[in-house]
Amino acid sequence: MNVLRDYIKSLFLLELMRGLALTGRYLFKKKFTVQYPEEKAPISPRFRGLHAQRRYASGEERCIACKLCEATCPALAITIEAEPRADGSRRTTRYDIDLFKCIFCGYCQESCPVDAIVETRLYEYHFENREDAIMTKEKLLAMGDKFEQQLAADIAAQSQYR
Amino acid sequence: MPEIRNYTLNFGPQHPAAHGVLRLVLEMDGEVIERADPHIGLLHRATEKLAESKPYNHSIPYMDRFDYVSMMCNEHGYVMAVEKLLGVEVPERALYIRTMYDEITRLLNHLMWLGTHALDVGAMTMFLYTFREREDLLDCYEAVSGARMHAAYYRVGGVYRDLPDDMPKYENNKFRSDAEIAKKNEVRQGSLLDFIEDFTNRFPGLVDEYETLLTDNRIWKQRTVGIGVVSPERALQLGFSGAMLRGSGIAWDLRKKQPYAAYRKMDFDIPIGHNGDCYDRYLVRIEEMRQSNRIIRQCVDWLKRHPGPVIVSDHKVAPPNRVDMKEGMEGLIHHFKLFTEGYCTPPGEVYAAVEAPKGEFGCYIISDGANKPYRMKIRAPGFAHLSAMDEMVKGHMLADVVAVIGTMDIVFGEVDR
Amino acid sequence: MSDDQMVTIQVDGRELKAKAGTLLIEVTDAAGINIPRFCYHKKLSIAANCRMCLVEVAKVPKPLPACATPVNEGMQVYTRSPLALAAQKGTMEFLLINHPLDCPICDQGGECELQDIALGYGNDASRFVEGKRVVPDRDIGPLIATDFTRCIHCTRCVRFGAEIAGIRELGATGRGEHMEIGTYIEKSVDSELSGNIIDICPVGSLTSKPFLYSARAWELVQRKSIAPHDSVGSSLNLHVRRNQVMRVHPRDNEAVNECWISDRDRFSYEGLYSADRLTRPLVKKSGNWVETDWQEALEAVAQGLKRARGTSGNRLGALLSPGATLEEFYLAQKLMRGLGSENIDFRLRQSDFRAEEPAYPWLGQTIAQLDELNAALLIGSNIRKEQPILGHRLRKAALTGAQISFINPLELELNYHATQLVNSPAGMISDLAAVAKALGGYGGLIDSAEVSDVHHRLAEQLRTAERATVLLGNIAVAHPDYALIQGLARIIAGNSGSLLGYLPEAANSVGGRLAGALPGNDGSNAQEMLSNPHKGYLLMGVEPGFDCWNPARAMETLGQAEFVAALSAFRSQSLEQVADVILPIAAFAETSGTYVNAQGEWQSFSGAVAPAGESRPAWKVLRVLGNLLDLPGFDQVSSEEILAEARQVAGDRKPDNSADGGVAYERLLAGVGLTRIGDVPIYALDPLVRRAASLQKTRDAIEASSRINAREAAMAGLADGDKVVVKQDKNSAKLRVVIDPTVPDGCVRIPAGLVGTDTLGGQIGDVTLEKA
Amino acid sequence: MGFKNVPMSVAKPSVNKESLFSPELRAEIDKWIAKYPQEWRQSAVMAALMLVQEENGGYLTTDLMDKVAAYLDMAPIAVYEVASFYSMYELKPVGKHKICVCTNVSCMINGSDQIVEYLEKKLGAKLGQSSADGRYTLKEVECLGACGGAPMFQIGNKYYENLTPELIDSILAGLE
Repeated sequence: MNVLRDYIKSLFLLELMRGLALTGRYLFKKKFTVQYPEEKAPISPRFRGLHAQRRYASGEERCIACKLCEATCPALAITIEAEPRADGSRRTTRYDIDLFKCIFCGYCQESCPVDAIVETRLYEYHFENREDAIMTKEKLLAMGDKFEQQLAADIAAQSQYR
Repeated sequence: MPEIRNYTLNFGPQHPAAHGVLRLVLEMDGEVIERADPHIGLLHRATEKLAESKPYNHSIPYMDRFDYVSMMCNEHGYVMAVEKLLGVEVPERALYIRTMYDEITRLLNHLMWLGTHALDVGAMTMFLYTFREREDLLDCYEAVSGARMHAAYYRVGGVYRDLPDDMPKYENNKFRSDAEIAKKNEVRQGSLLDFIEDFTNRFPGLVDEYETLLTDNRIWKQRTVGIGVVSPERALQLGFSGAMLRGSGIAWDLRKKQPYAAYRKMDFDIPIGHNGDCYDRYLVRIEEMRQSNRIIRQCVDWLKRHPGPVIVSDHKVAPPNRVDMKEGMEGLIHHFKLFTEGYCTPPGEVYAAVEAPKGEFGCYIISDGANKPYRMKIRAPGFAHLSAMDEMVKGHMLADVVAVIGTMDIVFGEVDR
Repeated sequence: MSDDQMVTIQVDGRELKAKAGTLLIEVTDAAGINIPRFCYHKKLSIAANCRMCLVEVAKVPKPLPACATPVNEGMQVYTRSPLALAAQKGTMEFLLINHPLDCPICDQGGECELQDIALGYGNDASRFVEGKRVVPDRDIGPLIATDFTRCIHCTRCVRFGAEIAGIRELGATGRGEHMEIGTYIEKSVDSELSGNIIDICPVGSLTSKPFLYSARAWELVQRKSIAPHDSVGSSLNLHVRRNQVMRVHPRDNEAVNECWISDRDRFSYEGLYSADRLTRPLVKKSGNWVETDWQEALEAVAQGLKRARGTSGNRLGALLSPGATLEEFYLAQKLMRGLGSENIDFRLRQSDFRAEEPAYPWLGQTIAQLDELNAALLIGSNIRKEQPILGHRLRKAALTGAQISFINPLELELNYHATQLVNSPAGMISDLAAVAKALGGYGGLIDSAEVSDVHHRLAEQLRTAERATVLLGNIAVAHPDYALIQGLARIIAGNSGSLLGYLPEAANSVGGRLAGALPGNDGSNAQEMLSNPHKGYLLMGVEPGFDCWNPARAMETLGQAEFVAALSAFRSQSLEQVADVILPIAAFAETSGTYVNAQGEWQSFSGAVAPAGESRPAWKVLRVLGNLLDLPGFDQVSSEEILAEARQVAGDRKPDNSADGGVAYERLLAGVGLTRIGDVPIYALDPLVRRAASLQKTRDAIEASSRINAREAAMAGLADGDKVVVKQDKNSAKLRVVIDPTVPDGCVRIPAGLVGTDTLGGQIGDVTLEKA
Repeated sequence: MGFKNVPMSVAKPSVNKESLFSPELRAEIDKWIAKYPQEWRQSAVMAALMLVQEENGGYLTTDLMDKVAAYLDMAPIAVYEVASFYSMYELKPVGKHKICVCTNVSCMINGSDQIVEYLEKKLGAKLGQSSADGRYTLKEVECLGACGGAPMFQIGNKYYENLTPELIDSILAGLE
């Protein structure tokens, strides 16, 4: 009996038909695909995208050149040089993140005692030459200025977890 | 009569079915493989050596990059080894989170394997379906860690942050009606755990769909049944682990044999095969997905009922929270020292292993009492599996090599390290 | 040490033997058992005020501070018992309550004892919620940055000041929570050893100002080196980041510098990165300096030297800096001798070469032996500023009762009791003769000396002391009657049973002699070379305007030469005036080499960073010059090879101060009118120090001035701040008058080596002042 | 702080000691100096400061402390340390009557807080301040060793014990 059933199954391609029926059903379903770039998938506030440096509301840059991020960066992507500024405060004169080295682990953001270096939600960027892959202090601060609202909101939202 | 010589074929490393950077030198007698010689090392990054020059915590992100489709399981093996060295007691909630994410990772890995394996063998649709499910799971990754792949979420002493109470949502756009978006966001209204719970409700049905497409499919069976047969004895001798071992009928699973995290409290079964061929291993993995789903459900249930800390409160090992760091001198000093020097472990050696999706992922650390390992060695399952390549493909056709590579579930991040 | 003084104690179950009465922390330190501490320092007195080193001692109800507990027989100590740990944890919590949340902006972060011990012994969370105290910052000078809010009151700096530096300027005022470390009134902490308080401060209260905020401890790579500014040859650790020396720390060397270094050694690295640094070869083309490549520059030097040499090597002369390495000395003299010239010298600040000098002059004893002296007579030496570490050693001797006396043309600011015989340079000779006479010397000018009580007392001190020494310093070397001084010193030392010692001027004054960088038979010495124009000169590391005894004459003589080649690490106005080619050479920290210090110790070191720009180590430059001039024996490929060769030439010479002396020399310095005393200030010694910006801001970096005492000023009708024209020989300079009570009558102190005094003549000589 | 070397005297022969203080004051200080071995003449610093303070109307100036330092061959900072440590030395001008209220444990238990409060109200000056007429200065001090009579304060050289507001009124009224 079993043999006969298997024969019929086999002869009429039943298992293949079942498969085709399944795919056929999906053919008429709403598409799951996200229409990137116009449509975007949701992004978590914890997202670790391109870096930025933040400022205080007064416009003063937050970074105090403590170099914790430089020390903790597993990929040694961060280079900082610092000196006393004219007003005696400790500030960076150079803050470079080499995006070729960076592994986006988020340790810099975790280590920063003043929430200066952060990772934005931005994941769409490209370079046209190799120098562009170095995020300089100016670029980082510009990023921070651009996304400050979002960054502040994300940090506030995350404060209960960290 | 002209002399007949074996033909030597170079397979990979650029071949789409070579799973990354595998290079096989195949000696062929016509279509039949006489000898297969895998060449490895094209993805070697000296991670083990690198880890010896960094404080313990700095190596966690590199663990993701071993088997880059089962990221958190690698982290788990590493942090477990360090915890064992330090003698740290991990909070229970963290253990459940780890268990849940290990299983999510297993699903991610098996979905990836299923999609690509089927694609290699000729079934295109599977790939699209599995990657659809992966999308949801990667959202879970992103929701806790901020990264969809290289999470760096597990930490020595627990996990970095607790599970979020809300999920990010789709924004309205011109491509879909607001009603459609609202429907998509329905599952995202609650917490991450609600989102995962919804997934676990849907998932068994989806696995059924995969099975509809493959399990009885004659072409799939023709390509996998009786291919790459490994006897239970050989499987043991070759150092197989995971589905490769269980497919040959040996009931070995570290989650059962040496329970870690919260597996002791989980109710689940381990499937085993009979014939040790590619088809059996396929069946084993499909069943593993169903079992993983069971475990995730149990974890979700427990986690919903048990809030609590997710990382040890000993700030000599884990950084203090932001408020303690910004307001307390002790907190600041510990934060500072932890991120610059890290912590020192007592001298000694330690081995800790987890049942990663691909098999036993172990981490062996020798400590000389410094803040970084004196020596670190990773036991990656893929390496042992790949070593059996010659044995498994000998006598098979060239096309079967692809099936065998697929069934091995090779990822070069962990083989080359 | 007899056995019965030894006691056996148990520390954490380990049996340790120690001398009875030794402090517990010394015993555990020696055994490698770690006890946390802040206030204890092995070189300072015991304060026991930080309470961090509390340990449990059996049968004692309360924990005891290990730093103030002497060991006795059968003592049982537990450093990690619950009681001890609780005590340490409690102490740590108290120390942290008032500590500001400064780690991220504090330079000490990463190398902070407070952080380390908090991590090892403290709580991991703070219970303190009240406000923290704040202490205003004080400006204590250009070298040390302060932040006294961070202070934990260990008082190491206060004790260092009082006990080591001999400056009781820092103190702990107020009490309880209001206790503050500081100077109370706003003033700078001036000491030639002040930088050491940066090292001993366990927190970030005292940090290095030049280094401020520039690097973190974990970024720095530590490389060993030897200090290049005095004949002590202190052991240094250079801290290097990205091929740049970021700071200098002492390296413990009990036999030489203990654990201290002078500020000059610590901060001179700043000069390496001054704007003056020469990075490419310079050639003078029709009166203008043009940067060029090595090929052209080296060939220009080779051609120039060949042309100037003509047929006789004697037309060439070499003047070398006494701070050059032994290897450089060796190759330079080899080059000159290869060219047939015997005119080689590095004694640029010496004017009187009449006396025979010992072949291997040295301190006459080891540096550590200075601690144990019972009496010392220093002739023409401001040892505290010339050789700060030796000054510290003498101070140690003085504090244990040694009779130190000075015969100087200046009253020194000393930090211990000493007899100072202050007289004009000419008077110094008379004083020396008198002391010699008191000791039974005779002949020449001794016979006519008038001996007073003080001379007798000095003589007696030396004669009766068990260990006594007579030391000759830099002012003596610069004295126009140095031959006489040497002869008299030799008689004084001989007749009193004291050791005669030289305080070599620079890092390698001893090494220069061993390498043979002295004029040979019929060769001219530095003075002759700088008075009688030669056709060609080779200068190495010399700024003729600042580094010569008589800068005006040096400039004039060099200006008349046909060809002057200079090897220099820096651009220099005086060099550019006289030279034709300047080859950039590596400075301190950039080259490997060897210094021989005052106790005759050969100390080799390797380069810590690459030479700046295109500059090259001088030994390489000299070797290539040798090749270009087709001289044999210039095939060395490493400085070690040169060292081996030089060592062979030096043979197994032992330090030896004996020489045929005598006092049968004519007195050249009459000392009738005003005599100039041209000492070299501590921070004007060599080209590197002169460019160290922060050192130049200190009080010790005195400006070019003409300093006279009030009596002389009144006689000349001058007041403080007046401008005067100083005339010496045919040279003159316009300087400000400073009333300085340390200058004796008949003298005017016009320091040498400074901008403004480089137009004058010899360091010691007759001058006239005219109100401008 | 105990320093291991002998007292570091910083005698400057150029300073003429006789010009520092009046002959009477010098005689007083010399009496104290005579009580110690010659090399420990700095031990007289506390007494000297006390005398100088009295002479100066109850407080010390940096200049006076420098003079004491010079007179005793001490480093000025060593004198500052002593003067700023002990509560009986004043570094700022004070009122004619200095009321030193003990607030240490025994007195606190016996109500020194109320005493301070009462005094503050009565004099119109907080602790550490002087009353508007400059007659009184209120000062908080540590234990004066009269716990048996707590709460207490000291005015001039006299201890007043078992204080109550009424007693305070009468004490203050009794002062010149």
